[in-house]
Amino acid sequence: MGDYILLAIGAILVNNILLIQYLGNCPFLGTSKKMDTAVGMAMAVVFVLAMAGIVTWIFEAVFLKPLGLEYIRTIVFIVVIAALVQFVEIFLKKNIPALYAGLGIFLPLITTNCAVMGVCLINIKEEYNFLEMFVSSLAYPAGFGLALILFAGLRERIIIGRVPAPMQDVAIALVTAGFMSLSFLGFKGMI
Amino acid sequence: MIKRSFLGFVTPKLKHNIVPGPVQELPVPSKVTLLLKEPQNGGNASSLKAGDTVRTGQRLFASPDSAEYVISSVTGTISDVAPYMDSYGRKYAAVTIETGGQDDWEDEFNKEPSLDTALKFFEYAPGNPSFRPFADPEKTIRTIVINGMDQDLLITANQYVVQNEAADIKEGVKALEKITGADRIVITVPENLVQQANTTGAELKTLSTTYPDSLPHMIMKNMLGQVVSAGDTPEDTGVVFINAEAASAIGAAFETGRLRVTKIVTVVGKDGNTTNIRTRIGTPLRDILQACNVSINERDRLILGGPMRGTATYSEDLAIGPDTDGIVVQDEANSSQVTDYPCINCGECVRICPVKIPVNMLVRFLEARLYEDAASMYDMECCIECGLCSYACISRIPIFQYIKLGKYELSLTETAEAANE
Amino acid sequence: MRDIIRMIVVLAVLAACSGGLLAAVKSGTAEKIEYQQLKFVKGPAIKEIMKGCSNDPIVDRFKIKDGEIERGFYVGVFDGKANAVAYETSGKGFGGPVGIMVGVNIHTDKLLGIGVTTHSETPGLGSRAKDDPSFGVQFKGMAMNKPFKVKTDGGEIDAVSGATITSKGVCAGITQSAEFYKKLKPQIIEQAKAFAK
Amino acid sequence: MAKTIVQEFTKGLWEEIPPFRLVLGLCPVLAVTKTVANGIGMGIAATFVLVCSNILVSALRNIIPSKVRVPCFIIIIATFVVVVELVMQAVAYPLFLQLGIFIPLIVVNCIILGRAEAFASKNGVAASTADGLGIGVGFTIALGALAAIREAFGAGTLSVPFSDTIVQLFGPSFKPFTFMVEAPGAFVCLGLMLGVMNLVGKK
Amino acid sequence: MSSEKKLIVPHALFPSRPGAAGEKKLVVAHAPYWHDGSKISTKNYHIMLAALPAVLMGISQYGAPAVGVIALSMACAMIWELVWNLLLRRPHSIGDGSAAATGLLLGMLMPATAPWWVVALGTFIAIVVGKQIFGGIGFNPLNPPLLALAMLVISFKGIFDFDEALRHYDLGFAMSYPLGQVKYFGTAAIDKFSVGGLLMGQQAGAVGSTFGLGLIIGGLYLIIRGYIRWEIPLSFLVGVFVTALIFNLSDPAKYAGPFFHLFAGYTLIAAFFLAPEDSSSPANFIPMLIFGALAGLMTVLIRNIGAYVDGVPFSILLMNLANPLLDKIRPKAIGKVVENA
Ligand SMILES: Cc1cc2nc3c(=O)[nH]c(=O)nc-3n(C[C@H](O)[C@H](O)[C@H](O)COP(=O)(O)O)c2cc1C
Ligand SMILES: Cc1cc2nc3c(=O)[nH]c(=O)nc-3n(C[C@H](O)[C@H](O)[C@H](O)COP(=O)(O)O)c2cc1C
Ligand SMILES: Cc1cc2nc3c(=O)[nH]c(=O)nc-3n(C[C@H](O)[C@H](O)[C@H](O)COP(=O)(O)O)c2cc1C
Ligand SMILES: Cc1cc2nc3c(=O)[nH]c(=O)nc-3n(C[C@H](O)[C@@H](O)[C@H](O)CO)c2cc1C
Ligand code: SF4
Ligand code: SF4
Ligand code: SF4
Ligand code: SF4
Ligand code: FES
Repeated sequence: MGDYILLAIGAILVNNILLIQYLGNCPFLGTSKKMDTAVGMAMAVVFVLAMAGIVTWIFEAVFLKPLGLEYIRTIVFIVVIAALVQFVEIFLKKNIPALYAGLGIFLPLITTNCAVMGVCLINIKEEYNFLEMFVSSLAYPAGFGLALILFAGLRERIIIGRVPAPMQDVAIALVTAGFMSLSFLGFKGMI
Repeated sequence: MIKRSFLGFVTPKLKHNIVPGPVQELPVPSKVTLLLKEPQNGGNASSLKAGDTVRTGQRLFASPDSAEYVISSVTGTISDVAPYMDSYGRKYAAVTIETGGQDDWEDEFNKEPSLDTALKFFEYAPGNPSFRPFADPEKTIRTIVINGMDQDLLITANQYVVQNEAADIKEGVKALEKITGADRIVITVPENLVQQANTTGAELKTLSTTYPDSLPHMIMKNMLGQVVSAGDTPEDTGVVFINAEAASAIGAAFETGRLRVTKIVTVVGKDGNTTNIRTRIGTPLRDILQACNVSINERDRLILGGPMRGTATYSEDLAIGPDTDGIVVQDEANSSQVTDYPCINCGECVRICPVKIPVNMLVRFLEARLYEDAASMYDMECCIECGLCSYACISRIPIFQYIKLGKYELSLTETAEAANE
Repeated sequence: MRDIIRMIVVLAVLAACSGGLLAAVKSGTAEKIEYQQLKFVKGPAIKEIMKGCSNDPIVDRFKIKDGEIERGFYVGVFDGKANAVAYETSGKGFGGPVGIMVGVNIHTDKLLGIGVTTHSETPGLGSRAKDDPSFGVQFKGMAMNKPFKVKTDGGEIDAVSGATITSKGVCAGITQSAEFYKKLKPQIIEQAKAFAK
Repeated sequence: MAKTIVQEFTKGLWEEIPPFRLVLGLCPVLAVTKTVANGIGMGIAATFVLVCSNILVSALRNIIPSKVRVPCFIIIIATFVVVVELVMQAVAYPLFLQLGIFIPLIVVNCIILGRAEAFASKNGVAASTADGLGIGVGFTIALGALAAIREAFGAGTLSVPFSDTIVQLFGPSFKPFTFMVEAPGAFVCLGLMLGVMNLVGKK
Repeated sequence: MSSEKKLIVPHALFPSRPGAAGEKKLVVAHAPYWHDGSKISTKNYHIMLAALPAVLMGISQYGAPAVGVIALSMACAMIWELVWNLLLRRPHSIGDGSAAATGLLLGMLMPATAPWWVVALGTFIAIVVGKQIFGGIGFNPLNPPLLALAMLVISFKGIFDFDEALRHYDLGFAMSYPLGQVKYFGTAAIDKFSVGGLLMGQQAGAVGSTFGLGLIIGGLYLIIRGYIRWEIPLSFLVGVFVTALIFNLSDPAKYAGPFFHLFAGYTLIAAFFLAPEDSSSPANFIPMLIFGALAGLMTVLIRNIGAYVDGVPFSILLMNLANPLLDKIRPKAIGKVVENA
């Protein structure tokens, strides 16, 4: 039990996927201008990653590893994730329209998101067992969501401020992200 | 100017002056200027021409079919009718009357207390009461509050009235009951005027002397236990506020048969000395300042109203209106200055705001001209316009001005939207 | 209908071509990749251990099946004789498994040296077990017949200061490896002979 | 007006240089620019995939049904990514170790899919090649420049790509400002670079 | 103050001016016409005044190098501010004292032996990267001196290792850095520090952050004068105390007691001079308490189980990140209409 909690804390704070591992920066910058969007994106990533983590892990365990096909892991994973996102989109549209309305526009963006693919690859690289994989597939996106929401809060204030013209928008957002990353170094060594 | 105290961690309390001085009567001025609201239909002031003679107490109309009127406060000849616009963009006709000789009273005023009478004769009474909410079929007004406390610091005009004209107020209360049929008439006064207020026959409520407890919204909340929703007026909640001076003027009118055409004004000089004077409505500021021995120089400020909520004006030639309770003159050294520094998030405004508005955030949105967000996320419409946030702002941001501008701009877009529908 | 068939055909052909291309590239590079992996991951440790040998131990390697597991051994040729092997084992460190390359003189059963290959220890603490030569050097010449222990556990090894956990892990890993080394020793000697000279 | 092949190439070097003008594909930019060698290596790998996929997508653009367009692009891109992975392991293993999972992640790099979708699927092979090459070289230059700044301040060195040479820039008493090569330094440095580019671009 | 200008607004909405000829020019502005007289420069001068006792103690201990660090830090900070304003053609803002305050505080966080270029680099980060590129005063999302300190600490470990840096000083007390001692050698190593000694500055450390008593006096002065609010310092110190106590009870040999944590390292300067910095800390009551308490908690967590010797820079920066979210916890404005209620 304790190990899993440590794994989760590690994934959320210490090795925060965005701020320490640099995965998923495009949606991080793209969906953080407004708090509502940030919350939507955060939820979508948690949702998709939990499923993608499981599915890709099973693919690895059932097909790739036994057949010695690890070298085409990249191609299999991306196809699996793309198909999964499509499927989830169709499923939500039909069956849970409320959730679809909330997450809908974010789902296609997620297909080409380093964070999803990255965590699936980390799960394999770290040789996690099923439970560890599951914890990691929830905790990493939770860390993504935490960083995204904090960032959106900061950005909402910065955008209405008096940022000098050349630094506006992405430039200042990157510097702010750097400051967040610096602050998160404080968690270093805690697990 | 009240400076921050040494013990800066205590939230500052701004106290009203509560000892109204004696009143100095001013002679009838040689001319008066009355501001007559332009009729809704935009017609010219066709009924009034230079050269017309008017009598004291006479109702002056812009045009024969207009409902807007002013009451002439003197007898004399109209010398000028000029267009005029106030700082809120409302248009008026400025009617200047040269006084000549004795007062010649117009006796059109009949003594029957009825809503019709009130609408016809009291809309320009000193203290500027309004009876229109009673005539509005969409509003049910149950309560009238006679405010015996002045709404700005330093000013003691209404307190003077409670102290010295309680009998007139008593008559006013009776008349108001008849005119409006309100169930409840309340008078609010500071502790030291309780004795006088008790004789007026209205239900007594004692107010604290801390600003802004005398503002209608605060009285509603603290005294009547009713909260006015954001953007609404007390009338929407069924309460009409009338200044003590107006109540007294109404009472006196029914008692004497003559409309009151004088106004009590608290004049505050540069040295902070205050004088109360009584003068005709429409008296130019210049005459009043001269009578009070207040000199005014280049770059001084001349403020109609009090230091927190008044309106600085550009000319001594402007005149007092029925709602002018105070005149404040500030010299340059004592004037507060605004800067273009941004909010540094010190939170002084948040702590001082009587209605708990997150002013630190509000001001950022206003500065960025995001008025709709300011209203929906940061409670702009809750502001009761007390001015305390600007008073305390360490960055000296004109917050109060931003808020008023924001409300104004928002109302423009709202009316534009309503028009498009 | 024709659309759907076309879609399926295009996708299938594309996937097939991709598979074919990749299989070709894979088989073309397999050998090189394996060599590169050995060279850069294990190579440094092996080289350090086998300092002075006359062959390239990464090339001269063989595998022995130990039950389920296949173990790789790298042969060091000294003075024309294949009298040393290196193999990899692992111990549990502070941040996860620590890979350890162990070199043994197959005649004397004494350690030629050890080296850390892979680890995820804290930089500056546990990582010193790899980077600081004074830790590994202690093992040189020690006999394989008794457990390796750090001094606090009554052994002879000075732990890396501030990283006792890592140090204990390394000791435990080597101690464990002694077991399969003993078990496989006959085969090792047999196979190693092939590389002499 | 259609651009010439040369213009298709040069636009990637300044006008549309990623990730400054096209704010996409940020993850590798941040992650692999600790040293110039890594940055350039990554840039070349991405350029290879970009050019190959652009060529193939453009060549097949009339065959691929539009409904399965994106899956096809993904398969094509992923194939070349795996090729890069395998080749890099075979010839530049240390670089492969340094770049880690960012090599497989080229597959989700928004730039590459973006070019396939926005350019190659609508233009001829020659133009697509020029476009891919231009964007790729621009990307490589950007990575190299960012990496040079970070490495110079953060380590006091410049590493030469594809060799073991590391140039010491400062004297022995220099103490590196290692913040620059840590995670936060990447963000801050890229942000400031972007600001400077905006400033220069304005003039 | 050059940038404080009078608002003389032409009254554009008055198309006609009755009797406009030959009158005096009066100043028209908007209500209110009173102000409590506070201004940013006054506040910053008082912050610097309050920091003076701690700075003087540092100077008396470390002599000329300490003067050098403080003076250079303030000068560099003001120069960067000036250069920025000149480059961007913005109104000059040196006069508001903010740059000087930032320089002073950053100087107080550095060891007396810090080389000149560390000071120059640090003030550049604080003023330009930490504040000006966000729009200047009031817009910095994080505390500028702490931001600079954090970047410097992770980069130049040797310079900020106080044991190493201050080796050559002999001031008549144990010249070692208490937080380093307890982190590497356990509580047995800190017997040489008494609470009284720590309060009087008998510890190795940064120029302006060792003299606990001086910092407390300065902090109380700022609280009484209303330049900082009591909520953040108090909740921060309580957060440190409680967390340290819990750790201490769990393993007294490994984790130092609460009073040690209160008076060692950067705790006190953080409580009174860094955490309450305006633009990066909340303005509402409950958020201030949460902000302080969590920053205190994080400080001790990092000290006890994290990788860094002193947790102050990171804990406060982390809470700065949460500031915009925290400040959304606020009382309902009176009259606010809650939809769908
Ligand atoms: C941030 C941090 C990182 C650590 N990394 C390691 C490590 O890599 N290896 C290790 O053995 N112990 C590590 N430790 C654990 C402690 O150093 C532990 O006290 C030590 O292993 C005990 O050994 P000692 O008796 O030599 O101090 C780490 C502790 C912290 C706080
Ligand atoms: C803004 C600024 C930043 C500097 N950053 C560094 C640095 O990161 N590392 C360093 O060793 N010197 C730095 N320097 C200092 C000089 O470049 C130079 O290294 C120093 O004078 C070396 O002096 P020394 O050799 O006498 O120690 C910096 C100087 C300035 C003005
Ligand atoms: C140590 C100290 C130094 C000060 N130095 C200055 C100064 O150089 N310039 C200044 O305008 N105010 C300075 N002040 C602030 C003044 O004391 C005073 O509070 C402030 O200027 C009041 O501003 P006002 O009188 O212009 O409203 C200083 C305050 C302190 C405590
Ligand atoms: C306790 C306290 C700490 C402060 N710390 C800083 C600081 O670190 N940096 C700074 O620029 N201003 C600081 N200020 C100044 C204050 O935030 C405000 O007057 C600045 O001018 C805004 O940056 C501080 C103010 C207070 C009350
Ligand atoms: S004027 Fe300012 S202090 Fe007064 S109610 Fe409005 S926001 Fe609050
Ligand atoms: S008082 Fe002024 S500076 Fe302070 S928070 Fe309010 S608006 Fe901002
Ligand atoms: S700024 Fe505000 S108060 Fe002034 S005139 Fe405009 S709306 Fe009215
Ligand atoms: S004071 Fe009022 S009328 Fe005059 S310019 Fe300002 S907003 Fe306009
Ligand atoms: S490169 Fe776009 S999310 Fe990582």
